[in-house]
Amino acid sequence: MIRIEQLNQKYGGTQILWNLDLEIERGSCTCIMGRNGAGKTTLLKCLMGLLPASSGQILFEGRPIEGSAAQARAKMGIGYVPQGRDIFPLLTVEENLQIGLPARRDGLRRIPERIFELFPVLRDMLHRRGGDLSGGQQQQLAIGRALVIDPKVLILDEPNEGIQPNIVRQIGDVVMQLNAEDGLTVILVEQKLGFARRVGREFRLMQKGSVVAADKMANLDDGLIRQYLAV
Amino acid sequence: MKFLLHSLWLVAALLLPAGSPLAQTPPTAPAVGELLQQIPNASLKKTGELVQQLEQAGGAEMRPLFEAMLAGELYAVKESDKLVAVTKDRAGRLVGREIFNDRKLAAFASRDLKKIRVNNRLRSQLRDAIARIDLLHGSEEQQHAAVLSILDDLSSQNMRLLRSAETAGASAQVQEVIALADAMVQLRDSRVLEERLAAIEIMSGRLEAPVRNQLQRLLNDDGEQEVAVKAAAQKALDKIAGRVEFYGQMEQLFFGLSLGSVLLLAAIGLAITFGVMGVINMAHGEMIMLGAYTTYVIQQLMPGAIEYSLLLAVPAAFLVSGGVGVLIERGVIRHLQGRPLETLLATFGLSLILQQAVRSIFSPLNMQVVTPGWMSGSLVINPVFSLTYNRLYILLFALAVFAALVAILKKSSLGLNVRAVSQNRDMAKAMGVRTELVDAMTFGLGSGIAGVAGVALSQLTNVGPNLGQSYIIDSFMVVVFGGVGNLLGTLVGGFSLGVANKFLEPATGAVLANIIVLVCLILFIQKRPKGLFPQRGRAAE
Amino acid sequence: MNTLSALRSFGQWFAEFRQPGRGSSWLVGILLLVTLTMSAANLLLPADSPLYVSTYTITLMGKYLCFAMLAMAVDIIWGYCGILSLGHGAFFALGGYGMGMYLMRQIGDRGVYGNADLPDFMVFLNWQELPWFWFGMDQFWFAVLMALLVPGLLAFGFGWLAFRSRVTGVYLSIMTQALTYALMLAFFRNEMGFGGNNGLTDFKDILGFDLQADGTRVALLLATTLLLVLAFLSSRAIVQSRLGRVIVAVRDAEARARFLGYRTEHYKVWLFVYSALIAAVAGMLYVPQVGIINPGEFSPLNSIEVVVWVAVGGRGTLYGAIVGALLVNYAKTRFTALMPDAWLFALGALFVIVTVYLPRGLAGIFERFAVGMRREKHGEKSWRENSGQLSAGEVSA
Amino acid sequence: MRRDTTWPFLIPRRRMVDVSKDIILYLEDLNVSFDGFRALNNLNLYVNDGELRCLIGANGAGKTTLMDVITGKTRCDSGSAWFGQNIDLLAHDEAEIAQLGIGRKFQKPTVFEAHTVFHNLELSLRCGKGVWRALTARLSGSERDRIDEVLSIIGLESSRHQLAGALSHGQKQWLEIGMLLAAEPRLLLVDEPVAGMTAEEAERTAELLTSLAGKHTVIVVEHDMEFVRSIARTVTVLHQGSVLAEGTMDQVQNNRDVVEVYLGEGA
Amino acid sequence: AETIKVGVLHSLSGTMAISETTLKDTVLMMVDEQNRKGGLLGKKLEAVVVDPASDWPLFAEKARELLTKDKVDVIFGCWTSVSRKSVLPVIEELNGLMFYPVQYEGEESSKNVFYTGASPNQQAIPAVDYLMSDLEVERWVLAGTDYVYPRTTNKILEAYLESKGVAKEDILVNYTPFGHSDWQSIVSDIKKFGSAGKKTAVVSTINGDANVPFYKELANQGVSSEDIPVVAFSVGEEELSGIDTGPLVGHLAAWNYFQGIDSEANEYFVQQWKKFIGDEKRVTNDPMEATYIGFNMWAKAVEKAGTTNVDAVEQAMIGIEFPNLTGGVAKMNKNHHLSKPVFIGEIQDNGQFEVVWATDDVVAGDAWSDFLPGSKDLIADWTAPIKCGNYNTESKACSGQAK
Ligand SMILES: Nc1ncnc2c1ncn2[C@@H]1O[C@H](COP(=O)(O)OP(=O)(O)OP(=O)(O)O)[C@@H](O)[C@H]1O
Ligand SMILES: Nc1ncnc2c1ncn2[C@@H]1O[C@H](COP(=O)(O)OP(=O)(O)OP(=O)(O)O)[C@@H](O)[C@H]1O
Ligand SMILES: NC(N)=O
Ligand SMILES: [Mg+2]
Ligand SMILES: [Mg+2]
Repeated sequence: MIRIEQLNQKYGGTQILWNLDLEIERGSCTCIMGRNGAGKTTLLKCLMGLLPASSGQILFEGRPIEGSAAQARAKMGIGYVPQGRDIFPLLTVEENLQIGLPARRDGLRRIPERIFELFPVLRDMLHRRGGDLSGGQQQQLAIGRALVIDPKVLILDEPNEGIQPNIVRQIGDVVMQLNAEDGLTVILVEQKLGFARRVGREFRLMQKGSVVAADKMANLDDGLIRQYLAV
Repeated sequence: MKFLLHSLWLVAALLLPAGSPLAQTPPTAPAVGELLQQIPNASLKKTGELVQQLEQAGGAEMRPLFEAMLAGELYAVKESDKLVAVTKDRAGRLVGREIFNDRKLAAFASRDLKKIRVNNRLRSQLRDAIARIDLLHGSEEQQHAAVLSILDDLSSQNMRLLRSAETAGASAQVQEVIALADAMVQLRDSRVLEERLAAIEIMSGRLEAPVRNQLQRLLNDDGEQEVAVKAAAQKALDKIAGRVEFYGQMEQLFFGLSLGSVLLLAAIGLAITFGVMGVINMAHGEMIMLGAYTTYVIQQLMPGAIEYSLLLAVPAAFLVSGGVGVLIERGVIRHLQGRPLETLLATFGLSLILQQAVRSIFSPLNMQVVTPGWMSGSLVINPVFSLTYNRLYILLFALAVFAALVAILKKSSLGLNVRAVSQNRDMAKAMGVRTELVDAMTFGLGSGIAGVAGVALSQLTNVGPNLGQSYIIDSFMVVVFGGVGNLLGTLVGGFSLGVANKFLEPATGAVLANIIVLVCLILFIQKRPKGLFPQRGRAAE
Repeated sequence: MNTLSALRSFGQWFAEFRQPGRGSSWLVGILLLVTLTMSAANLLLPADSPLYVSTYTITLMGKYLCFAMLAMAVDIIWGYCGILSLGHGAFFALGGYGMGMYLMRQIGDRGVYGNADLPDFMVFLNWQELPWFWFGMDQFWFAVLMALLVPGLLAFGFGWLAFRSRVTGVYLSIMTQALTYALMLAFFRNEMGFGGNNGLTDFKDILGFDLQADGTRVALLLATTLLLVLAFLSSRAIVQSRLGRVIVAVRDAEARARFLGYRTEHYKVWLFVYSALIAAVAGMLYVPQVGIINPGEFSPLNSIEVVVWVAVGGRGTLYGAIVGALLVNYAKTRFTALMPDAWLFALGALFVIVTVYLPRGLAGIFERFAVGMRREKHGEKSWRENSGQLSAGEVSA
Repeated sequence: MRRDTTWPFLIPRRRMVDVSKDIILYLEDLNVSFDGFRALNNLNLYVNDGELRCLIGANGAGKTTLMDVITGKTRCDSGSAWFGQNIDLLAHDEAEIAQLGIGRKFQKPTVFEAHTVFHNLELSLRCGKGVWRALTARLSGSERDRIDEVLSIIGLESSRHQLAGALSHGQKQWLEIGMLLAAEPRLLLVDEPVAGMTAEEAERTAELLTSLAGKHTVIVVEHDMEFVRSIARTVTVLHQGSVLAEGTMDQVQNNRDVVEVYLGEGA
Repeated sequence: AETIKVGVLHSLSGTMAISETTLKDTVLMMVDEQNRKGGLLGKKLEAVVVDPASDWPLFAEKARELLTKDKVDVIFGCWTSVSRKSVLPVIEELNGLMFYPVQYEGEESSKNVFYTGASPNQQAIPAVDYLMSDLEVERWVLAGTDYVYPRTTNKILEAYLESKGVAKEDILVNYTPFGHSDWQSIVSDIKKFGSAGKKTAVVSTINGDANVPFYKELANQGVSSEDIPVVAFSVGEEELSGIDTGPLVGHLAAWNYFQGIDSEANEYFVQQWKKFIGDEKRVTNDPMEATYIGFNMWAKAVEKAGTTNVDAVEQAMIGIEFPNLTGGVAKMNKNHHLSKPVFIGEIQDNGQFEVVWATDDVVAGDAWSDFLPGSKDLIADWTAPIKCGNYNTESKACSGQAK
């Protein structure tokens, strides 16, 4: 589904990603982990096209996409839930959801019911400003918003940061459901081991801008954790 | 020499075939021809006397002559000293027509014609003469106007005219004014107390200036002994003053709204480029200027259709300014993504360039934009209260533009996309929004609307290279006062600044009013640091 | 990995080097050198010597330096504290008027009407006596005091109101613009007693020295240079002190600074007053050199132009502001003579090109030059772009 | 309009908070509403001196708002807030409250992006915050040591000269905690400190906060239950702007209401 | 020098460009013409054009530049009084020579400046005389832009009107800022003021840009020239070219020149101008004639003096005569002001003026008004033995000249 080869990225002079390789299979649910500053967010932004890579290749369904703009990638079917949620604060919940409609490939111009089935709370909040929602509601909105464009791949960057436990659970359930039932490919950045273990089926470990380990989630052992996640 | 010409003309007139216009519609008295003959070579003073004699000799039939003279269309053919009315046609040719029967004549060359000079004094004389003619022969409206103008001069001769008009069967409206004139004469001439009091009763509350002036004179007149008359006059005058005061307030309100509509028009485009997009657009004024110049160009291109030129100018100005706006966005602003303060610098540079470009292309002089007939003059509600059409239309136009803009931003996906992009560009991209297109369209829209404002302003003020500069500061003030990013704020802001200014002006003068409004604005912002309609919620912090 | 750590340590060194204002002492040297040489060349060389510097050039230089000082004043609050003042011309002009009033009183009975008590413009508009606010202005010390006190108090009052109510961003900018606009309209009024549109002019001498004399002009230039250098040094001291860091902190995260215990409004007010005073001093030096002060100096467009100088030079670096002011004004002088019909095209294009291609102004090139480390430069740029996003929110919010 | 117009140099230096009754924070009947929405609803809360108190509650329960009220950011509609026996928090503004010794870490990490990590800490040091003081201030040796110490605690020694704007999200979290430490406040309000940290880092943060308790009073808001469990002595649960439950972790965890609105089944 | 340099100091950008650019072109045309005639003293003339950009301090700087860097022999320049005041000290310091071609408030006479525009007694006073005698005006609105020219002119007019027995309440004075564009209230006030039963006129010293909206508002509120005529001192053919003059027919202006005045010289001048500027529609106006006269007088004076030396030319200038474009002869007086005829014209719908009144003879420009208390005793005389610009006939001394 997604294949990243020899990706390098720099913020001006400082190189963040170093010859990074990554492969994501169709229908998988991959959890990317690594310490603070390892470059996870940077990787996802490169994937989404929000940051230019300085070299390397990104293949989406076999086609190179590193030249295309973020909006084009959205239309190809990459949905993005950024770290910190990035809700449009002054738009209503409904408007936040509507934004993505034109990017749908099937031409649907109404917010799909499915979203409200997954997140009933959004229906109640339809006419409130996104910025006024609480953190947990915003997170649900962010996921819902990404789903509006009917993505083939869903990218989630630390979706549980600052979210109350029962909603964390709920989000986990939704992600698993999407992955299992709708066959959505999921890429998830997560720090909390518990959640990662529960939701993810594969893992990739990052350190200093490179992927240093990749395997099934079941094989994530204490050794790896100590080596790459402990401080 | 003169005598010779004179006799020649006489001979010619006698010899003229029956088809000759003068022979066909001969002015009633033979003297008329002779008088007409003298006009081309008369001094201004002499012309005045001639006009007087013509009126007496020719009566109502002289109206076309007087009209042509008043309109400055009266010429003499140099060779023959024959009088003709000449106007320019669409192509700029001089076309003549016979004065008394409107028959078309061949086109003239300007060197063959001599203009009959008219001055101010002559013009008022002509106007009076026409009024007298109209009183008897004119339409109802003309009669009404004529009677009103006679109120100024209630000579016995004029009163006789009124009498005959009355007997000739004037409409009720005209009758009423004639009755007023009668009352004024009564008050002036009568010795009978009751009659005079009755006259004052009729005059009481009337808004016509001569009525007021007569009452005022009466009060100031030490020779007037009748206490009751003076008291009644005072009462009548007070009543008039009350009504005048009321209409004065109405007028001020209209002035204020009208000024507000100008501010609104000037600011509304900025409310988008600056308010929504966050570009400190110093070239906004120049977008207005481009709109005004577009109006000028349109009028140049279609000199025959001045009446419709504005209707065409509105979309044209939108396209021109909007197009330039899109170019600016694509060429410059786009490179300044995320550096909003720097847009100030670039757009300032652009405004200099645009100003100088206009100077180079059109010359530094003001261009003449013609006001179409339907926008000239005013809607007279009563003698002390009238609304000028241009201001009225501009007020309506401003509201229409505002409504259209709100509709676009609320109903189309552009509005939603613009707001999304301005709140979080990256996230909008990630949602598939074509941010570049949205930016260009939005800037184009804001600029285009500025251009449309330019069309309206061309009807009020100079169309010159400095047009834009005079509005840029006010525009920013209005947008900020209303609350950045809030269109309704711009509307309310514009109108309240306009009205405040106009209500202060009578007391303080234009300059001080402006200063006071500015100081109040500064103090107001201390109370509401985010303008009239601030963005609310925690997101705005 | 080795190169990485080398880069890192270089970055550390660079970050410390890049402390605002540091490493720009060269500017002081050049300024002093140039003006001293020019002065000597004007006074000591004969007029026909090829190296002779004309009084015209001296006066021009003096004017540029006044503008440079004004630009620096704007940069201190805009570049360092993020307060974009679109009305700093007001303080400049008030300082100028203070000096102008003094110079006006020095004319004494040498005016056209020979009235020792009243300036000419008052005589022909039938003023009977000197308005109260003109009293004492014939004393140099008092005039200077007033020329500092009035703009200082205005800045204090305005800043106190605005910063206390937390007026920020464009709201503040437009209010400063309203302030200078209101002052412009007020000073245009002849009733104000400042000569209306004509302003104050036809000065004869200052402190007893003939304003037309070369010596006086050179002295004025030197005084301007000296004060500019002083203002530069003191401003640099400020921005390099902890105060300077608090100010930058206020610019970037005012709420954070407040929760650390800083009364940010006090910092802003004092900085605003300081900046206004520098602007006033610039105005005071400007008037005797150009020979006129009129309400046009209050025009908002003038103030915007100052901001443009700063942006061209590179905001957030004191020397950038100075260089920007000198360059733009020199360009203006040259262009208006070389291509009087088309100079606005050139100047406008200059502004556009600088913004698009030199995001950090001339100082940006200079830094690239001086540091020679393109990578580091970019490193910072990317961060700046991010912070730009922040302020974009601030503008549109 | 602000009620006081006193210049900082006129304010008596650092008034000591009186905690003779062992309670450092009294919050009584607090009400805050935004456009008719009640964010805090008759809230009562007492915090003992030297305590480490955990504050949990659903998203939108009003935790951050509560901190806003304590630190002077948000004015409450009614109620009272006292710092110790003698200081009425409602009569002070943000800067004064900070100077009184209440430090705060924001939910969204906020640092001075144009400054280096080092200078961020320098600006946070506990010292005079007046304009004049700032102008004349020179870093003393002990202050420098203090900064170094904090740097090593937060693990950013190697980034000391990096601009804070270029730090990653998690690094900014640490830096902000470091800024709190440097300020040595009496009362620390810590809003979601471990969001975006690895379990390992969270553990370190827990250790750090526990070690601070005693000398300082700490109020922590966090959604990470594991983390809360590891540090908590007393836990207060907020719900819809008022206190829903208070007690030890165990008590709270077994409270039906809390489970229903917050923890969820099986947590 | 191989050429004689002529400095041109008129704003080509900024607010005044609208008026001043024309004068720059006029000077260039005159220079061309003179060169075609063989130049002066056997040398070609060379124009040095700079742009002071409507920025008053810049005027002073540019004047200094022209005199010291370009070493020009004469400057033609300035429009607004403030720009003239700004360059005056420079011109005097460097002993330059300047010709100022615009009507102004008077109260000045410098050794280094020749004033070829009208002073108030050559424009304002005759206009008021005309209104009073011919139109029997009894009530007066003095409307002006708030700056020194209107202020002074109106002061003079007030004194003059009062001396003619006009009551104070029959005079309404109103000032507006530069570029004022919202005239609704003021026109409405004028209407009210004029409806008191006495013939009312507006004497307008409204400056340039503010006129278009002013006249538009007058027309729209139905104030016609027969009801309340407006006589303007700053509205010429060029200003009218930017206005739709249809509704303005009959309003008045007072000048020393109108394009429409028939004379051979004028016809030639107008044709020459249209050809030079390449636009058949361009018009001429009074300040252009003043430039024309000034330029030709200077040329004559240079030939008379045989040098371009400022002192020599200055002395040679006095008494020089040159034909007006309107017929008759203009003469440079001892006070550096001209003697010129005064015309009152009525606006026509083609944007031209029709002369309705003219002085019988030329009027000598007065540097110091007789109607201002401060200056009624002052005269200017640049010939020996007085040789000063402000000689007090009472105290027999030149005030302010104690250098
Ligand atoms: N705008 C920027 N400019 C320069 N450097 C940056 C920028 N953004 C991030 N970095 C650096 O890039 C590195 C990787 O950051 P990134 O945000 O990708 O980390 P992360 O793995 O997502 O960390 P976290 O778990 O804390 O979110 C960090 O060291 C950070 O300092
Ligand atoms: N400035 C504001 N304007 C409008 N509503 C606000 C504002 N600040 C807070 N709220 C509302 O008040 C409620 C409480 O918000 P608060 O931030 O205190 O919650 P919280 O308990 O900190 O939640 P979280 O755990 O998600 O951070 C929320 O519903 C929020 O929408
Ligand atoms: N001199 C003038 N008209 O300013
Ligand atoms: Mg991250
Ligand atoms: Mg919170």
